[in-house]
Amino acid sequence: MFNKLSILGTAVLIGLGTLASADSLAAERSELTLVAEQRTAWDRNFNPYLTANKRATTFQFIYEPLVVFNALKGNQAHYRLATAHEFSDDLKTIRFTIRDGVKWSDGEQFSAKDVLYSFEQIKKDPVLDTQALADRIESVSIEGENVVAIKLKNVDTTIANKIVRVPIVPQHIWSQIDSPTTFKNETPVGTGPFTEIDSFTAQLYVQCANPHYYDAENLDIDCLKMPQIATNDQLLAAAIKGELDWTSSFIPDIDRVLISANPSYNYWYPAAGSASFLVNFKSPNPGNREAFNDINFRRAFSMTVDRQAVVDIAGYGYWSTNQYASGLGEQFASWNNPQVDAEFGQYNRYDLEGAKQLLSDAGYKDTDGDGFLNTPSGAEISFKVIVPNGWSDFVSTAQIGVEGLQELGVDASVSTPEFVTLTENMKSADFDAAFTNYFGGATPYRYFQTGFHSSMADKDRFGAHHYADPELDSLIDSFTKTADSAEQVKIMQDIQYRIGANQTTIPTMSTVYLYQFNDKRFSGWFSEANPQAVPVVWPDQPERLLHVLALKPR
Amino acid sequence: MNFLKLLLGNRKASIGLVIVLFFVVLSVAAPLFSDYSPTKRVSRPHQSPSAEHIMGTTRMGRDVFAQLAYGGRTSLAVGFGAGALVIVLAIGFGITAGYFGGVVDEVLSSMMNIMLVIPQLPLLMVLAAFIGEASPLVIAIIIGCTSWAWSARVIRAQTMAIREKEFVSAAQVLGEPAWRIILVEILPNLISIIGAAFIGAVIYSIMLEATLEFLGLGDPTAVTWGIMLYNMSNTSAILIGAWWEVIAPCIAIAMVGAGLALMNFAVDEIANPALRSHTGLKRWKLKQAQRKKILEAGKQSLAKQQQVPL
Amino acid sequence: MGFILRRLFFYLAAFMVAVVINFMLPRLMPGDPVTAMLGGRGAMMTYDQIEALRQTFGFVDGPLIQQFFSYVSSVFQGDLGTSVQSFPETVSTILGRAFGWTLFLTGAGTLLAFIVGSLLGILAAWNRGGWFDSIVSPLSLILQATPQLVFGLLFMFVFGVTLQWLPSGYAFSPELTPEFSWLFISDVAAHAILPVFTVFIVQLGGFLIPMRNNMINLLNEDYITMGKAKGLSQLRVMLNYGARNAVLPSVTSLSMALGMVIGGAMVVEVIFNYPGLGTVLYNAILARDYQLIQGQLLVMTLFMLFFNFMADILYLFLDPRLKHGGSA
Amino acid sequence: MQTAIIEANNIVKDFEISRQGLQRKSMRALNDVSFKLHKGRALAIVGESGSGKSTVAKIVAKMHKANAGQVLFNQRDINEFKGRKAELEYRSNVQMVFQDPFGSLNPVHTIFHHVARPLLLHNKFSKHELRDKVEFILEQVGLNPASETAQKYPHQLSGGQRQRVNIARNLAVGAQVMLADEPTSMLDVSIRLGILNLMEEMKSEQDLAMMYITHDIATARYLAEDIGVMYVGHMLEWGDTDEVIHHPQHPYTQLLVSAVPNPEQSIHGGTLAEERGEIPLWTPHSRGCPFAGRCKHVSEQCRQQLPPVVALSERHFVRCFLHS
Repeated sequence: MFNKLSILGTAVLIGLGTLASADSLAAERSELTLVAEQRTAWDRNFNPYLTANKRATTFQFIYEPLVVFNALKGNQAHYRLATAHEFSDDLKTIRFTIRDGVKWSDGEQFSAKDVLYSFEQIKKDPVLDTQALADRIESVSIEGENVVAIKLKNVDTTIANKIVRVPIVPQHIWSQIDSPTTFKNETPVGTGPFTEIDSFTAQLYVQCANPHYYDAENLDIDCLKMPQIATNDQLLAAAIKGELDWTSSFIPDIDRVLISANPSYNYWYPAAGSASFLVNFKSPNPGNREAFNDINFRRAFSMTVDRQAVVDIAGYGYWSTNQYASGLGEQFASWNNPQVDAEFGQYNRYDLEGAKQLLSDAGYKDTDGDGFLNTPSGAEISFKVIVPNGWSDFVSTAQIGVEGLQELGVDASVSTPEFVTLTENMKSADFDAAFTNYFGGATPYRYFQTGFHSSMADKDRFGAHHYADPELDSLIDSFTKTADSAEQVKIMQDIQYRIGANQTTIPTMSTVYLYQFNDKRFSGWFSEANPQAVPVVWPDQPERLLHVLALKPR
Repeated sequence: MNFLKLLLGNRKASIGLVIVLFFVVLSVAAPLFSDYSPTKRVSRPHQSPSAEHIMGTTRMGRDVFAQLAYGGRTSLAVGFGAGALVIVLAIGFGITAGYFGGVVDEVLSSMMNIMLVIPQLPLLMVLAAFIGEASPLVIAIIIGCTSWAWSARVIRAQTMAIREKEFVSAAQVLGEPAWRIILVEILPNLISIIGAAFIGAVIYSIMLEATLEFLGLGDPTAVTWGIMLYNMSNTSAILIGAWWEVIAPCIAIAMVGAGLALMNFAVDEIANPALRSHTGLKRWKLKQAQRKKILEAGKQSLAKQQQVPL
Repeated sequence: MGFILRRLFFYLAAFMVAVVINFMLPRLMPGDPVTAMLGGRGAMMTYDQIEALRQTFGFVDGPLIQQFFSYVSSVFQGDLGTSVQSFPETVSTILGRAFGWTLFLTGAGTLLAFIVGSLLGILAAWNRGGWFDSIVSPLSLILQATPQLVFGLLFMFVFGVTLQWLPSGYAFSPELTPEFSWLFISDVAAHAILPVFTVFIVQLGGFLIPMRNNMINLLNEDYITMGKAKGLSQLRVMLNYGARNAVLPSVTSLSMALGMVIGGAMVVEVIFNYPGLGTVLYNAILARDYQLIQGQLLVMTLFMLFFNFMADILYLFLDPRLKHGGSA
Repeated sequence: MQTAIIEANNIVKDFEISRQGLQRKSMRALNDVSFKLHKGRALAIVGESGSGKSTVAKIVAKMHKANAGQVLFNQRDINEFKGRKAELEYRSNVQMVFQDPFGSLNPVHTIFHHVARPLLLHNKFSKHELRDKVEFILEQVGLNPASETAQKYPHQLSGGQRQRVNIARNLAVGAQVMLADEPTSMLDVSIRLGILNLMEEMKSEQDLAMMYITHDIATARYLAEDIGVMYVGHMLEWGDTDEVIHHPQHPYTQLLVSAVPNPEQSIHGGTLAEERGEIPLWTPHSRGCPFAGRCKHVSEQCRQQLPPVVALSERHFVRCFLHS
């Protein structure tokens, strides 16, 4: 999310003396400078279980995952600590074959017992269960020498993605820790590529290669360097000076501000999830409810959204317009059902006149003379589009959308409640309209499931249109019950049709993964020409391990 | 009121008045000065100043001058509104404490003193954060409700001094009810001090509003000078080189503050003739009160400091 | 000493009010504080997990009054809780780290304002009505009426970004390790120039104007006239007779100003990304780290009270009437 | 002689002077003071500053409340005038002229306001009668031309004119009792006589009962039929003015009278100051005669007990052991 509020503040003129010494060090060993999190000060904390304040280089770089699923390549599995995984025939057990010959960074032998131990950990204390898996796993056991079998409570073919995000920790260390929830793990022991904390201050730390890394031959970088950067503006200033190699932050007008100032910099913004306006079918205000339940109104709403302006202005041209009637988005283009666009695409393109025509044909006119349209029954339409406070790019987007609605003659405005309040209101159907983002992923399943399954309406903001379609629900459910890809595509296309025909959502744009890189010191960067995997440096992107292994010092 | 006459008679005050009036007129009659809506895209993003957009455009392609003019409405309204709320509360607390004295005074004075020692900006930030999406109205109300203590203390002290005057006793002996003594006999005598406190409160409120909104604690869809700064910093206007977006609201805030300060400078001189120049006539009186005055001036400047550092 | 005791009692009362405000604020808010704290992270957590975190962060269930007493007792034991954003770091650790920078920044700015403001005030009073007075005095009032925000942004824009004369962020270069060396100290000084100057310029009028007014009042005293009549040099009369007496009230206001500025200079810290209390509070607010916000407000109140108390004591020395139980 | 309109019996008044924690320190401003006011007569109360003479007036004006003793108005305890209506009734009968002509008029209001308010409050005039009535009263107190004066603000008048406004205010109320607290002390000597004449006029023409508080024996003799001499909160000698001034019996009165060879000389200045001994601070715990410390005739008894009141004649009383 790059809608983080940024403050003014640029980084620093570095003392000339230190700059020189830093350069000479960098010459001796290859240091990759990255910004994987933005904070005001570093705390020495490498506890993988802490959601809030562990250093962002903990996952993947210290704790090697079992498998990395490459979302960009349809969830292709890159095996790491595991060498294979498979579902049982009834889809209720998933088995991981554990790699031989891996050592912990302290030289101890790594084995399936450590994996077992790690899964037992998450059952001990809910705080350790960062992936919320404990309730979904029946049991974990070792079969034979090196196979870990995880028995599930319910069939869920998408669960592997979560399972591989459980940190695999050394039993011989963690069994000694009394309170894993407050342990700071200052000198971590892991199986990942960078386990040695070389230096650590509140403003900078360097994390160097694991002497016992099993995949050392593919690792060409000596150390990771993490300068403390708090704001996007500081990051930009440091980037202009060429101090950073790998970042995933928001930079306004990047061509003008960064690339023109430092040509060795480059960027690639692959498509991520989508974002849409949605209306609340159960709006507490009768007039709004009448309008929102009228497909003509929803279509007219969709036709007033100037998607190109959203992309250009709110998104700095980084986003792309989302004109898929189901809101599918650019990321899932390969799953697209072209029939949906053929039939309903016209309602998802900017067409103010068409929208006006649609509404007047449907009987909307200004009956009370307040300058705004009323419903066919004469009720008043007046609503606020809510967006979380501080998500400034979304606020701009909502403002552009509202501008269109006002052109149409609809009394709409933007409101920016606190995130918590917004989520609460959306879950409890106590709102009129909203602008929200959606999950991306390797398949559109998570997008449809969280956004359109009626059981999710009161669970989070994504499904808060509160429109229930039992057939749609069963279509979505059926996706996890099959492992047959042709059937999966068929299901997805049916889902798209149902949503598109109903105009349940008002698709607006596809967001992007942010990724900038400095070509000067390293080569092998993923890019549009070399689209290996999602190249984001943030810790919730396991593919970054693949990326770091692909980089070569120049 | 002759208060206005006094203002106009002082050169600094007249300059201040003209500056403030300029911004008041600019914002009240904004549609006369700008053809653009402050909330509509009217051009491409970040256009530098030109004949068409004399102060350039924002990231959202909105006209900066239109935002400045329309934003002045809200910013000034918040400033004057919060200032008025401050003064009403300060008068309420100050006169009540000063006139009735005794236990009433002790309770109210403790309230004032406690309000004075709780750091205000952090408190406001926390309040605004907890309330969330603080609209200009909400900001005006929370500023008003947390900033009255200093003025109340000054008004209280002055009330106590006036209460000792014989015309108050005369009114009491005449049988005038307490509310009438307070409103008709005492209040008009406080006008200059209330005027000064009001101007101070307006300056302070405008500064506070801009600060809170800049920090992202306001309603980002509002059009105010503080929100302009917020949007400016949000879109990294400084780094992009869109200096017009930084300068315009900064100058407006600084100018209005300066105008009001000049007005207050005059009010200070009016209230304390010793600061202008004086010959013989009242010197003996001055001298008697001198030691006391200096210590009190110190005390007041302490209280004034409270208002200032933003 | 009755006066001191009475003041101490008052400060205790004020502190308790701050404690109550602190206690009530998150509990008056809609929604549960733990959910609110986690909300922004978008994590989908189970009920058990949230319950467990609630325990970890020290939110106890039970009647409000019981919660209140457990909160008060932990406050008086110096336990301000644990930061959510920087878990498991304690609030006290985080504030401790930031406090020194804030004290340095505001202390330097305020002291400078005190010295320069007092000197200019003396000169203005001496030339009352002259060109110096009629420029400097209104100007300082105008500066005082301009928010730190505006100065901060303008300085940053002009000197930090456009001219690139001075660093405009951090307290020192990230590449340096804090140590007692010329390199480090000069680096810290260079980074402090813009924020300190912002604090200074806004505070200036607060010292200049009272100093000028005090001086003008004093210059009418007979002993000044006498000093002049005795043929003492202007400078001597000005400094020895006038300034020495006029500066006394300013000394006490200096102490109070320090207390206030600790809370007031936070915007400067935010603009220049200075790692002091203001930045900590700002980030805590953005992250809705309620424990940290509360602790911060409490600590700022404490400093305000402390410096007020210092001012009281100074007063006691300056105004002997107070020693004999006059009203405060 | 007719019955008194105001009768004060043994009034005591304490003021708190400081408080430290639970300890309170008080001073006794009035101790066992009695007097009467009659219609058409004036009682002068003389004494140095701090003698409590103003406190006497303030108690009668219900600005302070006595700690003991009682004040009767037409035989009714003034504390019984409670509640808005009763209080207004009392106030419409008992009014006060203040000492400071600068402070007793509100600088922000016109003279018209000052005279009109009592008319509205106590006599319920209609608006159009009001103007005539105000001007009539202003003419009565010699403020001509009245219509012009009414428009003026206090700072546009001289001290003597302001004091006339104060008197006009009393007139407007139509009170039967006028309490005049050193009405001329802050005026230039040259205009005092005019004010005194005006008061004399009102006393006889309006049949007012008057209390004239002063430190100036000469004017007391000029205006008042009765006189009371106060010292440190005690009434030491009182009675017929001529009798008391010509035949002073209390050593303090003798000192006062002897110090005023020249009728224009006030007690404040001149010779008396040199003879002043320590003026005691009287507290509820003080004992004896307050003048004991300065009295030539002091005896041990004087230091132990407060002397009783001795009636020298029907119209002359003194509080001194020399006469018991």
